[in-house]
Amino acid sequence: MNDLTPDSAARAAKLKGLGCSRKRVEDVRFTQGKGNYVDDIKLPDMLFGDFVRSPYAHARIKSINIDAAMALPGVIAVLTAKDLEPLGLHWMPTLAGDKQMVLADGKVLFQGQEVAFVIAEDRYINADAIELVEVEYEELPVLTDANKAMDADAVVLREDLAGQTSGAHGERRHHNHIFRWEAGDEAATNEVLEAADVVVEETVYYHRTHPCPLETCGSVASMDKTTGKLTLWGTFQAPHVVRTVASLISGIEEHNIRVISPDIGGGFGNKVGVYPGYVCSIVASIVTGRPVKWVEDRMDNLMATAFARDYWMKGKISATKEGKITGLHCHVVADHGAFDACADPTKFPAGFMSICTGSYDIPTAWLGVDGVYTNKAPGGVSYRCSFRVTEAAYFIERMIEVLAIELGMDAAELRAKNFIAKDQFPYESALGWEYDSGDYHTAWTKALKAVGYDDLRAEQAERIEAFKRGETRKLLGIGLSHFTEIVGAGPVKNCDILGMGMFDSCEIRIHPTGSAVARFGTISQGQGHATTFAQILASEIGIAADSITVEEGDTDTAPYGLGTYGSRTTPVAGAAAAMAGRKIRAKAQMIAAYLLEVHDGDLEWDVDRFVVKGAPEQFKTMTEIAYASYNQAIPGLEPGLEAVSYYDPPNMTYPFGAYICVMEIDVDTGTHEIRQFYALDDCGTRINPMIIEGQIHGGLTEALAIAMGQEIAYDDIGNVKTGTLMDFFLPTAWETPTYTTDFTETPSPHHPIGAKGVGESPNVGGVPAFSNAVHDAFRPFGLKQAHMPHDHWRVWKIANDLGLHTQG
Amino acid sequence: MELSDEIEINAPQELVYQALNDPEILRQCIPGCEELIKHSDTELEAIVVLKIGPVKARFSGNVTLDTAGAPDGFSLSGQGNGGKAGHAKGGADVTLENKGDVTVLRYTAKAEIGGKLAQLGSRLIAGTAKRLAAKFFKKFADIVGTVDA
Amino acid sequence: MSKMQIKLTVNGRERELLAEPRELLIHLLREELNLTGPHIGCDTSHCGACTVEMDGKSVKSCTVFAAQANGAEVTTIEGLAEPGSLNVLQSAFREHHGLQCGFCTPGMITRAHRLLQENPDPSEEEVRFGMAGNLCRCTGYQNIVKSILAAATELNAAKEAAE
Amino acid sequence: MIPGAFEYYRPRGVEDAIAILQQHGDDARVMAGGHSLIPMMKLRMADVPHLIDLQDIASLKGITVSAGQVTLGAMVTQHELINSAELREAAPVLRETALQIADPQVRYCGTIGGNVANGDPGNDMPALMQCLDAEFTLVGPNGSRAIKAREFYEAAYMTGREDDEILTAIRFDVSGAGYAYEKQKRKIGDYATAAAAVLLTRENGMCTGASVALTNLSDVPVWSQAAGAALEGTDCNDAAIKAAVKAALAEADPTEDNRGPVAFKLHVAGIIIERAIRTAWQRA
Repeated sequence: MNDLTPDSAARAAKLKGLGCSRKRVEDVRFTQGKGNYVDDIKLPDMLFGDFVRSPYAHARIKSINIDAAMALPGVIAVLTAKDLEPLGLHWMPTLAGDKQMVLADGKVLFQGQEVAFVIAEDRYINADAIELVEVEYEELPVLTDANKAMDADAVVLREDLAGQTSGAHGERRHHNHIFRWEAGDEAATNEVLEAADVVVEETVYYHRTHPCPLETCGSVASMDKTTGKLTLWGTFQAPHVVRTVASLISGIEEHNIRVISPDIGGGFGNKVGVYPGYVCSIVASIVTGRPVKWVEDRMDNLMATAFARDYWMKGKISATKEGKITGLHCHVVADHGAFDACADPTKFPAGFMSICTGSYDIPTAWLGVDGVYTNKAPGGVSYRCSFRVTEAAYFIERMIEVLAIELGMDAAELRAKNFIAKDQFPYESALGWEYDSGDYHTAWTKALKAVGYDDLRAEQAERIEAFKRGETRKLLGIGLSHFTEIVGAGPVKNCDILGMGMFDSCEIRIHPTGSAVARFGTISQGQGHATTFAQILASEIGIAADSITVEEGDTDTAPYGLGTYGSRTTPVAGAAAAMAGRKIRAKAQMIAAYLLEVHDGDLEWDVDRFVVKGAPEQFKTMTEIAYASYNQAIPGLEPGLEAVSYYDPPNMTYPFGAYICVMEIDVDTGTHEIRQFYALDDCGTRINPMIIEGQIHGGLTEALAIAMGQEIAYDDIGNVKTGTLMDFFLPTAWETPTYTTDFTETPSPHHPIGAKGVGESPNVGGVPAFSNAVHDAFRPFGLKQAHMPHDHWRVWKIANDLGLHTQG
Repeated sequence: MELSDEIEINAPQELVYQALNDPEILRQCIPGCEELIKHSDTELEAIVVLKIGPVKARFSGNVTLDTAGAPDGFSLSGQGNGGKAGHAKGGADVTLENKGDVTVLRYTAKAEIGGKLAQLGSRLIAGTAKRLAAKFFKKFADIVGTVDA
Repeated sequence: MSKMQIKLTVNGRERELLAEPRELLIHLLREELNLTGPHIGCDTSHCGACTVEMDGKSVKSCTVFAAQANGAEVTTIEGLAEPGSLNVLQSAFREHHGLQCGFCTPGMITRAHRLLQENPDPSEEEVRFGMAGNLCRCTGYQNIVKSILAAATELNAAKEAAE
Repeated sequence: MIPGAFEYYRPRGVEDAIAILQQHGDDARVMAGGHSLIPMMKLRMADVPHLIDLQDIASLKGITVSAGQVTLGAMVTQHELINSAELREAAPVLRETALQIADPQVRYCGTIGGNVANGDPGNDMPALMQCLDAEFTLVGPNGSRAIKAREFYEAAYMTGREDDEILTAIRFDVSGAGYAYEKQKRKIGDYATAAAAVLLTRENGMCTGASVALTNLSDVPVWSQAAGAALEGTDCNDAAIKAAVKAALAEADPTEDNRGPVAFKLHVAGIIIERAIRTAWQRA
């Protein structure tokens, strides 16, 4: 139906396009329990597969006896590496150019490693059978300390790499070395550091943690032997990449593989990688001719699927006496676990760690990263951050703080003094990035004012005095963080995953009656794509968002795309939506011109219609145009109204933000209370403010968890000490504070609608804000650096080491 | 995990030392010990059932004795496998000091626990190990002391 | 092991089936009765994604044996509203953006339903404490709390109007 | 996570349950709320071939307050403890403690009997029961016997209950004492890093009765007679509190775990005990 409302603004509001806090279309299903997640999939005759896992972190496998398991009624098969070897599937390539055992081949390298795959009629029989598989191990020395991995006498972990002096990313300098990756100019940086008025040196450790989405990983493989077609449902953040990888390693032609990501119960990076479970479910289905489901339990998920972080970052930062930063030197020892299965663009084995100059104009810098093997699970995914950006942000935001201490300057002032100025954009960083846009000073000033920064500092000073007088045992910490993200991977010229350029795609089909379906190469894990993509399109093509169906996740119908992670969806697929929309509009303009009997150039776009310039009563709405495209023969034009766009972004986008956390810390118990958290985000053009706010809340809560207690901890012999949610810290509503959100809006100059991506900013900016608050509380007593997570005992230990318990 | 303690045993050092090498006495003293087979003077094989509340694990393992310090002390090391519950490895140094009719036994023990027990039961392991060790030496002192008496 | 006859009322409907005693209630609901609203998140009763109502209590159905539920009255998310409609809580979660990936949502809403039965006019603090058995990884809870408080207000207004 | 198979029993009387225990010995276990046992079974740490569900035994239910005594059936849930009006009157410390156990869902299932009988040093009710000087009723093949909470706990999971006995009821005297249960934990659903139960009687500004007990600071709950003695006869001044804390800590013997090292736990325990004493004294 044509909307005859004459007022453009009123018509625009009805579209629910850009800027509208549109309610989510997904929620009607989800609130009724009608989501369709992997474990909800049930196929006739479906079998269940699960793993026998290693209790040892490092051991040789002397024998595997499956007889007792096979004797259990209902057990169909037990696969070991020996069974996969003839198929060439006992090892698989990782996203990082390494290879990984699918099933333990001769030895195990981390606790929880997949040793055998049991296939049974149901999961109860399966669980019983797993207990019956007898594996004889011979213990080997365990290496869990990344800083000792390259010691001369360190135990050899990867015997399969014996004698290989180079890997996917160049030279290997030791049997446990994976790669050295560098950016910037080390010699120049060293010169600057030597000549500087002030240099501080600090080791900043960003501990090992895990994305831990509430839904674990899983897959259902169904091989139809009559058609030769494999259908694979799974928790895939990048379904097309999975299809390509599955084709490459199985030899099944790509058109014969259909990968479907159904609803995904949170991803946060955990569901980017390819896991042995996926491979084994496929093999099992091929072997048995029946559908096979594999779903992890929580311990499996925390022990064996992709971890995040585990970066030992040794930094030096130099400045003039006045506080102008002159140089930054950073060397990282990156603990990659037993296999390098990082999910990064191929040319970036340390992700975008080289954004570690942050929001600051640092003229000279160097970054070197050494990846090493240890007896821990493989992975190294971007847990709600774009490829190591959270490590980079945490590093620089800690270095700024220690520099401020050294200089005796206020840390807020030191930041302001060194921000890249608005007129410096586009800004070329010393480590090689071109920041597209930013206005850091405006955001920072707004943030400081919003929290009453000067008053907070005054209150803190009073508190310290009161503490010294013995009137209180609580300290006040003011945690500052100004971060710059680098998202939207990425330009095909330098970003690829397994050779696939990191473009993304949108295909739109307008129906004759003026509604539409749009398909994307991405996949939502809760970000609300079905809602927001329709909003972008609504603004571009003048069809109400409510009339646009968005589909993702089925490789048989969706155009090829690289998936959803690293905050790339809006910058890349969102841009593809806008560009596809513009193609639609261009054709629509021709159709309207034909219908109105004017030249194309005589028309102008007005929200949902083309209007004859100077004759506002003459117009054709998109509804009319859509109908005409199907029922009128228009000379020179094909019927129909469809468009596809594959968008290769010219640059990354650089969202930024200013976060301030005010925290009360009980010196005696190590407990804390977050009194205030203010988060200002600038993600460029805002598509759906409600969803943006929701993303910020969620990301901040993950940041809270990471900073204040969440870790994957190992003991000396490689036992995972945090394998259940009793010990792996996920905060509840009770531990989570209320956040205040705010924004500035600096559109990206190169993105079609100026949007930059926001989902990961709160994790990137939040972690330093929380951590800096802890540090700041103890700063007056001499604390420079303390490692996360800041759980009760570690905070207590800070106080104890500073002698704050002796006076109490 | 490290444990250490000392206990006075109402028997002369020689007897205490002998008892420490007597599989039958050891079997009686080791909490949950179902079997203890002596393969040689220094090699033993044991099956021990460890029960912590609802958790029951049957460990089978080997113990090697180092008798070089006899009769003033000795060392032992061993490892055991408890199946799905996990595995353990450890050792102990025992010294005996003769105080007339009484012998002072001092021990320091080290243990590494792996697998599910370590992952899920870590908060209970140290306490339990301490109790089990205490139980062992109490029983040992009782038996050896009684023998003497 | 032998199966046993299990009889229970689920979402108002009497169901009778054979199950192993050890079968977990969550599996009975999801696998036998195709009620896939409640989910398994943590397996150890920490996350609450499997929350259902059993005999007037919010329970974590991954930590209840089917055998224990024999004779019980169970309500899942699927039974909270008339088919094809959203109840006040479900609407409030949508209205206030109280969910993202939707995985925790059925357990969250089922728990909130019971919370409001027992405390129809809770404070924010009471909501946070009363919902502390349900984990959410996406939302940071702020909008969940807002949704529940809004639902309480609406339910109370409706009750007042009816009186 | 899938538990091993078991035979399931739901007896209607205590005697029936005991008969099953006798028949299967070590292979049988009773289950109350199941929230300690079921996760262990799912993790395949616990293997229970014969599982006896106590939910149908009517005699194990109910809260009675009469003649100055509180009697709790073993199957009374934490949720019921929290919501009982008469209990809130007679022993408000139970509500205060129960609210700090696990989370709402678990409290609907978790029972007082399971909590005290399990013998897990992380459970909160054992220390409180010692603090209250409660008495547990154990019923076995040879009838019923009573045992003091203060004598019940031997080691982690090892208690004075024989394998063929069932803890059926808990009894303690109503007291008007000032009370507190103070607990530090990492998050909702966690066991205590340190927790303390304190009851103080105040007459004419002086402490005439004191009871102090600790949770998760040893492999058993710790009732510190010395701590109580340090407070009795004083006006709970700073020195007395300091002495009581010192006495209680002398009996604590925590072990290192993910919650932190021993020194930290002892330090926090000291703070928690002091807070509990001050709160209890204020309420006395």
